[in-house]
Amino acid sequence: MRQAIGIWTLLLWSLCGTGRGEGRLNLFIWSEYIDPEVVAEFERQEDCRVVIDLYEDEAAMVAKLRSGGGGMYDVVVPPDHTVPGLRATGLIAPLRLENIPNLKNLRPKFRNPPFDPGNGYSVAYQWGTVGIYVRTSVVKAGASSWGVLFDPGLQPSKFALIDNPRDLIGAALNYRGHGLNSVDLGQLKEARDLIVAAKERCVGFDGSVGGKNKVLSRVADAAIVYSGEAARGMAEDPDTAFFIPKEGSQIWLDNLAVLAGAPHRDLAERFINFLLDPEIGARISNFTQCASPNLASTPFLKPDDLKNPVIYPPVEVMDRLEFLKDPGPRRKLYDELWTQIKTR
Amino acid sequence: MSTPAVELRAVSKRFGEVRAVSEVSLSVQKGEFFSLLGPSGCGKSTLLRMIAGLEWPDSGVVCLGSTEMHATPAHLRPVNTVFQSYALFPHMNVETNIAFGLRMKRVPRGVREDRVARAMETVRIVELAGRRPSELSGGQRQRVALARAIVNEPEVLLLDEPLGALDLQLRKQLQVELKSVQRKLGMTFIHVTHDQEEALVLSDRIGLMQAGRLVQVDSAERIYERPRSRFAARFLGACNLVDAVVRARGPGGLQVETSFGLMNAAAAPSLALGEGARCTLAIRPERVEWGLGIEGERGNQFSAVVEERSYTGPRTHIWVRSGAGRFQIALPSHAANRAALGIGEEVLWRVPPESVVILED
Amino acid sequence: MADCRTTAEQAEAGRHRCAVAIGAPAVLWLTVFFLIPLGMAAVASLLTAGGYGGIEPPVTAANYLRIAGQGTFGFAPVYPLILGRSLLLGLVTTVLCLAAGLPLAFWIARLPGMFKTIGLTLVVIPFWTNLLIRTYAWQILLSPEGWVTGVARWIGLVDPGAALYPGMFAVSLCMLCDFLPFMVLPLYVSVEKLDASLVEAAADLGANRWNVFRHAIVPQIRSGLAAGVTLVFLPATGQFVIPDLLGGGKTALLGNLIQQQFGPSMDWPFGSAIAMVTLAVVLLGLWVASLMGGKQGGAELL
Amino acid sequence: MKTRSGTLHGVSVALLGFLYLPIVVVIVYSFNATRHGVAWSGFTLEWYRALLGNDLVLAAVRNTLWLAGASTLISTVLGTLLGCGLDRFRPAGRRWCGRLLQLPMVMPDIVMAVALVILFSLVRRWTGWFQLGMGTMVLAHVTLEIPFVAIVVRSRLAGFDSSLAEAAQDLGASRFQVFWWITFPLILPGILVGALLAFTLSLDDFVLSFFTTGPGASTLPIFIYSSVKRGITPEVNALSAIVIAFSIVAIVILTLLQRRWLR
Repeated sequence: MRQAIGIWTLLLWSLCGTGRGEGRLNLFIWSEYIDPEVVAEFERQEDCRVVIDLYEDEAAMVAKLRSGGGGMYDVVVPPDHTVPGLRATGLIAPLRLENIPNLKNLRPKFRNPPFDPGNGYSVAYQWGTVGIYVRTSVVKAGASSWGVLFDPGLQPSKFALIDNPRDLIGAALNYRGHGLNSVDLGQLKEARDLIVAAKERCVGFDGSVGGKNKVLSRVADAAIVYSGEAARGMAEDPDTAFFIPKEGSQIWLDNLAVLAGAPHRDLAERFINFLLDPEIGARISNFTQCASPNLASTPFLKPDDLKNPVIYPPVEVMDRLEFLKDPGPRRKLYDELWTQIKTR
Repeated sequence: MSTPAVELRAVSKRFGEVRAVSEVSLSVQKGEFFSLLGPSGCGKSTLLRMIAGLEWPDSGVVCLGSTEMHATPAHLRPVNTVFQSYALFPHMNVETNIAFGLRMKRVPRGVREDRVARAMETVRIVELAGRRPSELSGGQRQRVALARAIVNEPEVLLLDEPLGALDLQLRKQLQVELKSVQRKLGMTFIHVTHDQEEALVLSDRIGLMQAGRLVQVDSAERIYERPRSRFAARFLGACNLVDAVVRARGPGGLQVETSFGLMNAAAAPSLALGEGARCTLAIRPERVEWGLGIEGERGNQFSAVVEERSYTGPRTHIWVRSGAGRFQIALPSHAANRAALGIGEEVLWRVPPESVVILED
Repeated sequence: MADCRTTAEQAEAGRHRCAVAIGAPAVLWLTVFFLIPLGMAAVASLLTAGGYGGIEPPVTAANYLRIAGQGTFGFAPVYPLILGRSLLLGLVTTVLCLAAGLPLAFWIARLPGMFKTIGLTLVVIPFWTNLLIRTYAWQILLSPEGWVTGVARWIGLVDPGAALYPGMFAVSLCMLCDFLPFMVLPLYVSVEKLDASLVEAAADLGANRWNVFRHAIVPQIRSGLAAGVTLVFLPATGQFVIPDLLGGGKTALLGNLIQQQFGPSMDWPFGSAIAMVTLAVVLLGLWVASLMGGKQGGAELL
Repeated sequence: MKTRSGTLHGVSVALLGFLYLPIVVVIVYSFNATRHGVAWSGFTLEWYRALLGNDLVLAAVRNTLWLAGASTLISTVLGTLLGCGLDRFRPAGRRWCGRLLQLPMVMPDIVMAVALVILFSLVRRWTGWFQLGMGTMVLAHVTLEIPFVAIVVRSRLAGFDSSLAEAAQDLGASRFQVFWWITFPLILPGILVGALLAFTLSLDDFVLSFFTTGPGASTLPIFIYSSVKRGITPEVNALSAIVIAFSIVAIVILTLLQRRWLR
């Protein structure tokens, strides 16, 4: 009997030990997406500890939240098209905007976005685009099409696909001249077959960071990456380049949100406000090499970055870009399609 | 008569369909060396284990001293056992092995050490104190096992075939020592064995078991000289079993007819055999007299032809045919040699009536 | 003497109660955290995925139909293919491990004294080092500039600049490397006990080498064979990490399919259905192994 | 005959080499100065230095050891008790328990992982228990480890001479004393081997941890996996080399200890 009591005590104790301590902020964020110095500064300022977990694609993030519940983390960084879903499933909490006065620093066009009217649940963090990152000495100069990945004639011998359902399917849809958000069975099948064919020759599926590193390490000569990764990679290795295919591509906006069961909601909102500070916001963008939605940060951004077309695409490129949308109930189509792509 | 050390009343035990022990009643006196003797599988070890508390009887009463103990678990009974395999604890040295029982009873350290030392002296293993059981010979292990049991000064010491695993010479030597230890300590020993000679050498009394039943309890001498059943007669040493029919009852015994001829037997008065009743006679080979010296005597005298002889050292066994029956005679070898009995020769033999035992079955 | 009988029974019952009492916490634990979850998965496999994941009512066999190939996009035999591929890869791995494990087990068993311990330890060391690390190491070995690729290029098996991974070859090679100790150890235990005189007698009787192996050796090492095959085949069939790191998304097995459903695709009911199919494969495998190895079959490794 | 055993020697040594190839390559490349890729560009200890300064790695080490320690403790206690009790169950119970123990040992870990995820999320919805994190990881690991411990202890117990327990009982030891003084010391090597096996299983596990991990509960395998996924390899090489070195030292010590115990 004594043993039984001991065991149950141990069990309860281990159940309780899930890190609900005060002065701790649980942050769930993309890998290489925040300057460690910024985090350290927040820790100093609030005398707290920031515990960071990372993900490589938003589908995995949403899946983890679904299995772990809304009490797992305090702050997450969902991209635009996932916000409605997270809201509908009650995983993210409404923001108390009075705690986030720095919201005013955001550029007007990033406030009140269509996927979250009135910033009820999310505020913009970084934005960027999706494109192809290539090793210039291998991929013919002037290549400007998704065909670098999908056309056997244009493919380099080693290329990586992105391990992200919406990004990859969207790229294939764009290549075929369809909209990013198509829910047409025929178009989706077309995209699937295109990807499955490309998959036979690719060197694997990687997240954006992984794809960038594969190009840098010459395991691949082309990969789909986000603009921020590309800009950082190009700084490291001048033999690499980034372009947004002429068929059109995706523009994305990552957001900060507080989980519905967040153990430290006040701290979470203070953290969001902190990140929206003009100077801090600039430091983040200078680190991630993504575009900043923060108007007040502009003076603090590196001037070179502001002029960099990889980070801030010129207007004519912007015209070819489209936001992903939450497909609502049709998202099961994407899920099944992705399963077929990954397992075929 | 004082209270017996152990008393069993109608104790039975079955394992599944097998009756291991049935309806055994027995009492063993204080200070007695008692042996349970029987072939393997006769239930003697089970009986011993029930006294130790390692098995529970299905029915019956087990008393130790004057207390009924059949419901007391083994560790609370004032008995200790020497196991056939010795069961020495391999992770303890000799000294800790011996001290184990005292430690369990929380005997104070000083007393404990004293008693362990004395026990080791008693069985003469003082120099082995620091060794592990794996470093001991069979005989040494046996002594340790004995010391480990007697150190607790149990009221009854149970020995389950304690010498079974040793070779003959060592066995003989240890038999002597065992007996002397028992005499020195004055402890009650209950000893299980299948070796009739060992039982005879050691025991004050012997309980003979067959198929779960206690068939005869008697002193060593009586159980040898006066077996009550064919089983008892045959199990303890060689014996001639002769079928007979009662012809007449006399004051000193019975006159019976056998295949050799008429024979007189000194029967116990209690034996209720009428004329014409069939019975079996048991005659020990070494009780048979023969040859020149008996010629003048009358009765129980027969002639026979020597069929076979075999020399076994101190004795020579001779098989003779007498009438329709075959008969075994054991002679001291020197006597047999003197007689120079050859196969095929005719001899005379005689059984004293007091040496003819009439069996109950 | 009724009280005696009850004493004996009480003692027996007491012993049994004690055994149950000390065994109970573990059995309870396995029930709560193993059996009940499996039961829940079985139930979930008959339900429907919600719009944003989750498990929702209508009871349906659609998940199993989907495994059979009937999905939203019409008939596509993706899943039967994966099931087949998993079994095939499990089988290939098992055969490779057997082919490599038998000589190694015999070799170690015949080493003299001290060397035997060393040989065994040498097999055990990879067995105890992290599987993930060993798997990842093959990425290095098989990459375009890796050692193995270098050797292959030198022999002329691959073109310069090409890699041996990702793909089926990389996955099988790594599976062999990762699972070989699981085959060698149980085999060694059996081979060690092998009655050498029987083998010699068989050879004396003029049996050729295959016949000696088939009729004199195999019957004696059956339990080791069964244990080794079970320990390799079953986990290999459900592997998730190795195809994930070395398959480049081209060699999905049942394990990857399950991960897919509980990960990005968020279709728990479908994932549960695949888990149930995997479970069925495992149970079937155990049953076959118990037939193969007689009474001691199954996973008597240690 | 000679050539045949020569071939066997050759094949076996080659196979051992094959087994060690990945281990060697990781250790060698942990000293490679190249940041991206596997081309050799000089010797460096930089990655080891980087590891020591990496808080995520240190936290992962702490988590891994904590998880392995806690789950080993619980599973060793429970598994040992079950291993001791199992042979005294009624036959039917023994048969079913045998199956219950066998299944988790051979079942692909991912099936167990997702089943646990379902359990945790359902129970959490009703009661709020089972927040993913260290607690749930311990639960999952214990579930995996119990059968291994129980089976090791049971096999050790099978070689245990029951007359020793009887002798102790006969000498006045109560049931508990028999366990504590006789049974326990004699099966202790088995328990330790079981515990070590449990500890290694926990260190080795990736799949169960991956599915049941929560905020700040990343372990070394999870760290290694996500780093490999991201293509950041030099630190992983160094980390792996350290883990391998630890494993090898542990096994050698264990082998030596076991030889002494068995004597």
